[in-house]
Amino acid sequence: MSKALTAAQAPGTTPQGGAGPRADRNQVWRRLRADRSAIAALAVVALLVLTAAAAPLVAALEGQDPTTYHNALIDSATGGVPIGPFGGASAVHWLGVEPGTGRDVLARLVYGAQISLSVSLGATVVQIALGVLIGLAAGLGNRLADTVISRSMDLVIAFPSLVFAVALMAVVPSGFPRPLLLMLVIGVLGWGQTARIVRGQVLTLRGLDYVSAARLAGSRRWRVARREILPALAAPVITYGVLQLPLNVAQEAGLSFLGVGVRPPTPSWGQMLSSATNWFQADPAYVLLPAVLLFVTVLAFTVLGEGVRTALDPRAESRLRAGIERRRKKTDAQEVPA
Amino acid sequence: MIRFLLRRTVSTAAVLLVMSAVVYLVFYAAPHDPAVLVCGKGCDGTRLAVVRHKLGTDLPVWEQYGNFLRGLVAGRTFDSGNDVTRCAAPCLGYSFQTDQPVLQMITQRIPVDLSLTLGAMVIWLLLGVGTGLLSALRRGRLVERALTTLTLAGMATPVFLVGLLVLMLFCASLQWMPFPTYTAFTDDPAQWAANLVLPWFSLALVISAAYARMTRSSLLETLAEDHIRTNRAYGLSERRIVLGHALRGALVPVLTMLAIDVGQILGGAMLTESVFGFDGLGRLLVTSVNQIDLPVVVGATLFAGFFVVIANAAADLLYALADPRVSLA
Amino acid sequence: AGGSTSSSAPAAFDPNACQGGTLTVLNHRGQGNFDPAELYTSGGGKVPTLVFRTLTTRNHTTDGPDSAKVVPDLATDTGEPNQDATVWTYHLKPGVKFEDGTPIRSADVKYGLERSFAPELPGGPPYLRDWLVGGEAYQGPYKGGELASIETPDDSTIVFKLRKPEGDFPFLATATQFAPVPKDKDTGTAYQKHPVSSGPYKVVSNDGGKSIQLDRNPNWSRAVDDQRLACPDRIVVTSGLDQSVINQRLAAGTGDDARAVTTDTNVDASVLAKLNGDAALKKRVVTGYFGETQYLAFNPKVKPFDDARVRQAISYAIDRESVVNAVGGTAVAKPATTFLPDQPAFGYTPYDYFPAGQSGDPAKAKELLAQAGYPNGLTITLDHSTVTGDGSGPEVAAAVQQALGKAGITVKLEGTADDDYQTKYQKPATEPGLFVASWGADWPSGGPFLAPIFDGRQILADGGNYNSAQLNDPQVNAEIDAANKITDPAKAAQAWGRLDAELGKQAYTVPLFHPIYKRLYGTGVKNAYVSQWNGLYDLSRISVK
Amino acid sequence: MTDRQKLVEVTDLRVRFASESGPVTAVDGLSFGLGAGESLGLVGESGSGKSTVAFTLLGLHRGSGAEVTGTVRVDGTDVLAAAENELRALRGARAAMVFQDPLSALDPYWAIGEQIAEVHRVHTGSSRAASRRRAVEVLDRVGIPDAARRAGAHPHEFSGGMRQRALIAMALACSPKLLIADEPTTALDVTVQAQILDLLHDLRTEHGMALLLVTHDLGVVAGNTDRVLVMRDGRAVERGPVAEILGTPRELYTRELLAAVPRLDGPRERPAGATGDILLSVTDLRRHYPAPARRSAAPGRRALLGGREELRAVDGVSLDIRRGETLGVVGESGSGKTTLGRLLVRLTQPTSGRIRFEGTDLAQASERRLQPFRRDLQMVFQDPVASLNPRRTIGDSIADPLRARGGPSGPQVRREVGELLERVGLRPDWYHRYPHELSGGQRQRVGIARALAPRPKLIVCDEPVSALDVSTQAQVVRLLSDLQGEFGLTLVFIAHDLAVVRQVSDRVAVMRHGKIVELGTADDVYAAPEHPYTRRLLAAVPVLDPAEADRRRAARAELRLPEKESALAS
Ligand SMILES: Nc1ncnc2c1ncn2[C@@H]1O[C@H](COP(=O)(O)OP(=O)(O)OP(=O)(O)O)[C@@H](O)[C@H]1O
Ligand SMILES: Nc1ncnc2c1ncn2[C@@H]1O[C@H](COP(=O)(O)OP(=O)(O)OP(=O)(O)O)[C@@H](O)[C@H]1O
Ligand SMILES: [Mg+2]
Ligand SMILES: [Mg+2]
Repeated sequence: MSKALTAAQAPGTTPQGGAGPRADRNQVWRRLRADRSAIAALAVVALLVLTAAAAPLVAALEGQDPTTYHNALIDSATGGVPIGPFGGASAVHWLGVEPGTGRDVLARLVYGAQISLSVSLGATVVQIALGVLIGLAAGLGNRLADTVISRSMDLVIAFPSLVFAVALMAVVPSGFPRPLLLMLVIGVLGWGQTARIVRGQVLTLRGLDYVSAARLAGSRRWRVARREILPALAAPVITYGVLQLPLNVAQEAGLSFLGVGVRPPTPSWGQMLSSATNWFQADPAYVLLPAVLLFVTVLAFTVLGEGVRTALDPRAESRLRAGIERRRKKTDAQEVPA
Repeated sequence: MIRFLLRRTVSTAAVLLVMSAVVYLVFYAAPHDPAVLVCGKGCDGTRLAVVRHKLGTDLPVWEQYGNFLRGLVAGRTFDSGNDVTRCAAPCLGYSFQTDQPVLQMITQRIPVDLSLTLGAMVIWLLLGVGTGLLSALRRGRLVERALTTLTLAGMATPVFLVGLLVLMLFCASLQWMPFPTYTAFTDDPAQWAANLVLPWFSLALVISAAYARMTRSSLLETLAEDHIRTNRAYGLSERRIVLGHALRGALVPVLTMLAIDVGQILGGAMLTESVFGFDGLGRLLVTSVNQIDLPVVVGATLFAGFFVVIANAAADLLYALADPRVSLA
Repeated sequence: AGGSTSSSAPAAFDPNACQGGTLTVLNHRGQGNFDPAELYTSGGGKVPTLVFRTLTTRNHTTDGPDSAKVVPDLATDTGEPNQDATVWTYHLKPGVKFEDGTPIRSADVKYGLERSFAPELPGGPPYLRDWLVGGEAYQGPYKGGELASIETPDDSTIVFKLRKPEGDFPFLATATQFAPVPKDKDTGTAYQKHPVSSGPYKVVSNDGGKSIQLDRNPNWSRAVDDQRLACPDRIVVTSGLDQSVINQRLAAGTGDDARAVTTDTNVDASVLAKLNGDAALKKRVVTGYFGETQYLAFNPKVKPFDDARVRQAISYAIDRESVVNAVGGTAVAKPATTFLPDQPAFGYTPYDYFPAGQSGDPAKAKELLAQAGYPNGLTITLDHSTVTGDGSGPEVAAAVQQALGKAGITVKLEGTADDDYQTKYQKPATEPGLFVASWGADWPSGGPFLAPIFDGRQILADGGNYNSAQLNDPQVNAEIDAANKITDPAKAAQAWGRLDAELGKQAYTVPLFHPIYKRLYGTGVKNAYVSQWNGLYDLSRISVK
Repeated sequence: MTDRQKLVEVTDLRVRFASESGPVTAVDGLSFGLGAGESLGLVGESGSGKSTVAFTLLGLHRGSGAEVTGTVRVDGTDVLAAAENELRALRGARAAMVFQDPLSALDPYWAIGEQIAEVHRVHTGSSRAASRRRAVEVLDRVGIPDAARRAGAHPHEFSGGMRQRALIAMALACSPKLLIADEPTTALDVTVQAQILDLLHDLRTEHGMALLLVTHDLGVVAGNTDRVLVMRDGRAVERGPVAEILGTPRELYTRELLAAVPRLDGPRERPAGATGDILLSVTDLRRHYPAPARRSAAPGRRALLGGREELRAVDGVSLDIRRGETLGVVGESGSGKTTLGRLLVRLTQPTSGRIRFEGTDLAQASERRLQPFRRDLQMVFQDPVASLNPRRTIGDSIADPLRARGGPSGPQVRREVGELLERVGLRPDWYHRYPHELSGGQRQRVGIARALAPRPKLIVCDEPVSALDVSTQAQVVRLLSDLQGEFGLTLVFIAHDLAVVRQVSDRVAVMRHGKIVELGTADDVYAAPEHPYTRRLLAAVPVLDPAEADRRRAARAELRLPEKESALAS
């Protein structure tokens, strides 16, 4: 794979290629702090997470809960459209009520954030954990193991996961908590891409001298993986994970649309969005609210992800200024997925 | 090259084999009995047994799977009352719930997904790569911001929502165009395109953001390469450097992503198809999963997987073509 | 055949000048299998009745209460019963032909019926197997030879011998199983791709029931069919469309959509909201009723539903307003307290034994629960389907959950994908204790509404069971038998109404609502009036010219 | 200004970069000039600001956030003030630059001829065909055989030397007045380096180009420049005619620099060959790789079947290593030195052959069976940066073998590591330092300490000094030989620098194409090389005496003539 090049490299250069830049936490944090948009995004994410965590508080502040029906607030004759402008928004129901039921929209949004964020975060964690473990196994295992695992990556990537999720939902006993199930299903069906990235990285890292040195030192394989390889994976994995997150939010929505999302009366953004599809014209506010929230979430995570990636990689911005830059060593191991 | 193709064929076959087995297992494990549904009201035990036999669900799962595999290589015959249906060699099975050979059901739907994918691909590439290019080179300009926001909004909004939104906007409210109904390209190319414009855009909008980001980071990476420095040192204009030298290298990773996306959408864009009422593989898959029409589920899953695997192989091939350093091994 | 001058039909409609054009049907669900043996439709179906003529049919020609009546179709009358209604004789009209011009004989009708017994062609209604002598064991013409209890003494006469008296036989004879099938054209399961038409249209293409194209059958004429007008030259059925899209397309009515209708999608809020301000649009909405009840079903074999007080408590606690709102409001659903639909043909007898008012009576419910030994409330599971918009889905379940919660009943919801859900509750072994169900009329009569649900002899152990209470009360069974004997629909209706009112006291079900059909049709559609049989405008009478 | 204006005039140049740890002054008040046709060598240790100067001459610092003051005038263009298009007209046309790394400096996606033609077309506006002809012409001029055909090849199909030639051809395309070469040969091995330098020399004498040669290798400037400017910390330390600077340097710094350069005729660290029993013996050792998957080493290797052929990195090596000796391994890049080294310590599994270590055959041993031998066989890696985990403290890395050995407790390990650090000349309390806090030489010492930690019997040193400055290089070499005496080590010393190998080795093996072409005592091999390849290697070593350099160049020209073809292809 990677071969130490003969040419002299000046001391003091940052290590490149698979080794990645040193991810010194303080340094990363400092760079991140300098990135104003990333900080703003971080603030938004924090706000979202806080709001979700404090959902009961927010609802209590408004004096509402997400499940009580308010039949008086909707017009039954016209299909259950909230009475009043902007989805029936009022001093009592700040963001209006849900068409068809009259449940409080704000309460449902904040409670929904709990589900949507935890499912997508959890699923991302599952994806990353599985992806890293499996990718490591493929990258460090022998030829046979690598082949078998790589093919299963193909398999997982090739599977029409949404439908498979639908089928899987039917198999799992009903007592199983739904959000956890959603998290697992999205996670278990989505590790392929991460594993592929990790495998490529591991193959590069494996050839690095310091990994060889650890082997020479007599360290066992697992120890080598843990101490030498795993830390170097942090940057690409964190970066990828942050980018994966919004996709998982959308996945949850897709599953709701297909009827296998969270169970009623539990709200989630996906559930709200999929039930909102019939209310475009009659009650645009009901569509707009979760959509905007989802957009803000995705935007925040995307910007944050971009920021983290830049912060983890000191070259990213300075490399733009391609003018004077030290000769870089490139490990020529850009993995072609086989 | 030949070796590459051979190896790929073998591994594709293996992947698909495992895939079909997994589908059989999952559906077998699920607590449902399609026979009861097919049989309808007031179905007694003996009738149910006959229906089960007809559906082939009376056999143990490995036998069902074995029959399926045998059918793939040797073809099968199905008893349909007073008729015997012969399903020739690559026999993906027979859907008794719709009384159609699975292969035929699938091949009928492929043009839909093909049309959907190809058009959408062109748009998302233009939109995504264009946005990425702008955001790498003209960061902060108005156009760039607008496009980036648009693609991000697209990514943040589930496709079923985007689809319905454009339908309501362009077809219902503004009435700029009729509601799309799928018309085969061979019937009327103009109609085909007109009907597909909205699905194309909805799908493309949802996907472009990823391309924008990929293009951007890849372009920045390439622009930092030493050979770009050479270009600068030799007095080439920035335009020439970007379009002539940087973009090509930058698009190589985009290619891999493209392959997976194209493969996946070819295998069925179920949400988009649902919203626009197009009968593609995705809808076939959803319907058959809901109806527990196992032969169709297996067949459609296999095709979906097949497209991804093939697209991946194609990507590697293109990769080798695009990058002179890479040779197929 | 003059048709009625219904309020919703434009005054200028002239049946003699209505022919031509293409009618588009925009649907959500697919038509499904198009084999007359496998279809399960009421009154000959909406689309099938265009292709299959049956011995009798629903009255197509009017929209009043008369439209819930049976009229002869291929036969000369609605059937001649013997004394105790166990033998029914029909004569075919002269001059009726298949699409290929061959005359329709009584043997073709018999063969069509025999096919429906073949397990290879499942899906049809169960009545024939139950009613005809030897029906339960007969395996269809492919394996079982002929069925002796259907006799064809000559080419135009057909005689049915029943095991027991069935006054409703003329109603059953509207089912597509009574459509003639020429034996030499039968291709088994493949027949559905091109069934031989006896009606005004023939099948030109049929993609697994998803999109169907029907063209005029040259061998059909109004001279031998007084029920159908068959105005359009062509009918195209497109299904698989999103329901809100269907409504938007019909409302916008651009291009071909002007000449479009839907047979399965109610108007939604976006249309309802516009109706008051838009008279032209309002005119294009028709309202009808199909005999159908959405209800909560109890399985008394499961605790605590064995206790009538618990069932009653739940009946008291129910909030019908929330349920109705959840399915689309008062425009499309009417709160129900009786199991029988609120139409005279069914024998509707009003009652409300556990008055819950508009939004439930939690106090009374709590009281009953306390009596039953649950002073602190209890936790139960409610099963429902995961399909939204069809009345058994999560939105109804959640509304029930919310209402029962007020009475101290904690409801856990258990959603199952639609088909799995049906499989689950239709099998006594897997039947949940409480679930959302619905029952629709096979024909407008109390018999097919009450018997499958309460007749102890119709408990089916292997699946397809609808007697969810698994009630096997000899007295109820006897009353069902007695009512079945009555051949006068009016008298029969009274008997069924009585039975329903009696059964209601047991609280084996909690009726939730009766659906209302509110359908939009395109601007270019004429003569769209509603039948009380199936609550919908009749495709065989509509004109697009 | 005088009437005869200088081609390059730099006055009081100052370049400052903003970096995370405050501003860095890379160039600090430098002034120099260069007349038409003259040549100037810019030398100095790494980080002294040489490249920065070279880049500023073409205005390439623009957009990098550098703060530049002073004046830079190149062929009448005020580089610091010129407009973008004015600069573009200068770059490549009148002043061209040759970069250090020939692989990455060329666009991998474009055919080489096309890249050169593009530059020509951009500056001359000639037709496509004319530019292409010019490209072939200059490729031919720099000695690419069959240039017309090879112009269509992509960079990866060229060997390193050929790529460097292609870059020079690109520079020649518009017949510039000034050629700036920034370390044009660092990435190449000696034989190719000599060829390139000879080529530059020829071009200069033929075309009268001015040459600015940037390098840290003093030997390189000797034969190729008229004058030398020695830099340190962005300032000029000393300047003057090349013979003067290299012969009689005035400044201490320059003298140190010169003293550290290993010489073929310098003193040997190990005067007498040590003898002992055979410690490690390999027989017919082979390591094949399944074809060059991505980079085919030689042109035309992309066969239809995707390269069925194998790459024989080590192709039948038999060798005995005696206890206590130092075996030097030399050879050009890609000849299989590293692979052989990794085979010896069994980091790589041989395709076939035997590796007997103290009587046990380790060739096909499993990782578990190897475990007890691991501590005996150690390796010092070529690249001090890549061989240390940037995320772990150096103490941790050194402690690894101690911990794996089991037994010693935490404080004990700590103490042992401290001793080792001290032994290699580092401070024992640096245990908690991270690699990035050390200089290159220090890192290499850490690598040596780690190799020493388990008290091995054999250490394979894979180019342990080629990444280092000459001065650091000398320190490390001395350290190794000290340690060898102290611990009774056996060393395998891999390098492409013949002078260094000669300095430290008892015996020397010369490798080429995976085989050992010559093996003998250091004295024999250097004094009386038998194999023609060894002779060529020796002839290519740059020398510090300009006169001698000229002589050697002439000798090389003769030696090369009959072998021109094959040398280029390698
Ligand atoms: N883009 C940059 N940003 C920050 N500092 C830089 C940049 N480029 C160079 N430097 C710093 O300027 C100093 C001089 O660098 P330069 O590349 O000119 O050295 P050099 O003499 O060419 O060294 P080498 O022999 O290693 O190539 C170094 O300290 C380096 O770290
Ligand atoms: N893991 C590998 N896979 C494929 N080819 C390899 C591998 N390692 C080395 N090679 C190839 O084997 C040949 C010998 O490589 P090696 O690194 O041993 O050479 P070297 O003499 O050490 O060269 P250098 O002086 O550049 O370090 C080269 O052509 C190299 O590309
Ligand atoms: Mg430099
Ligand atoms: Mg090497």
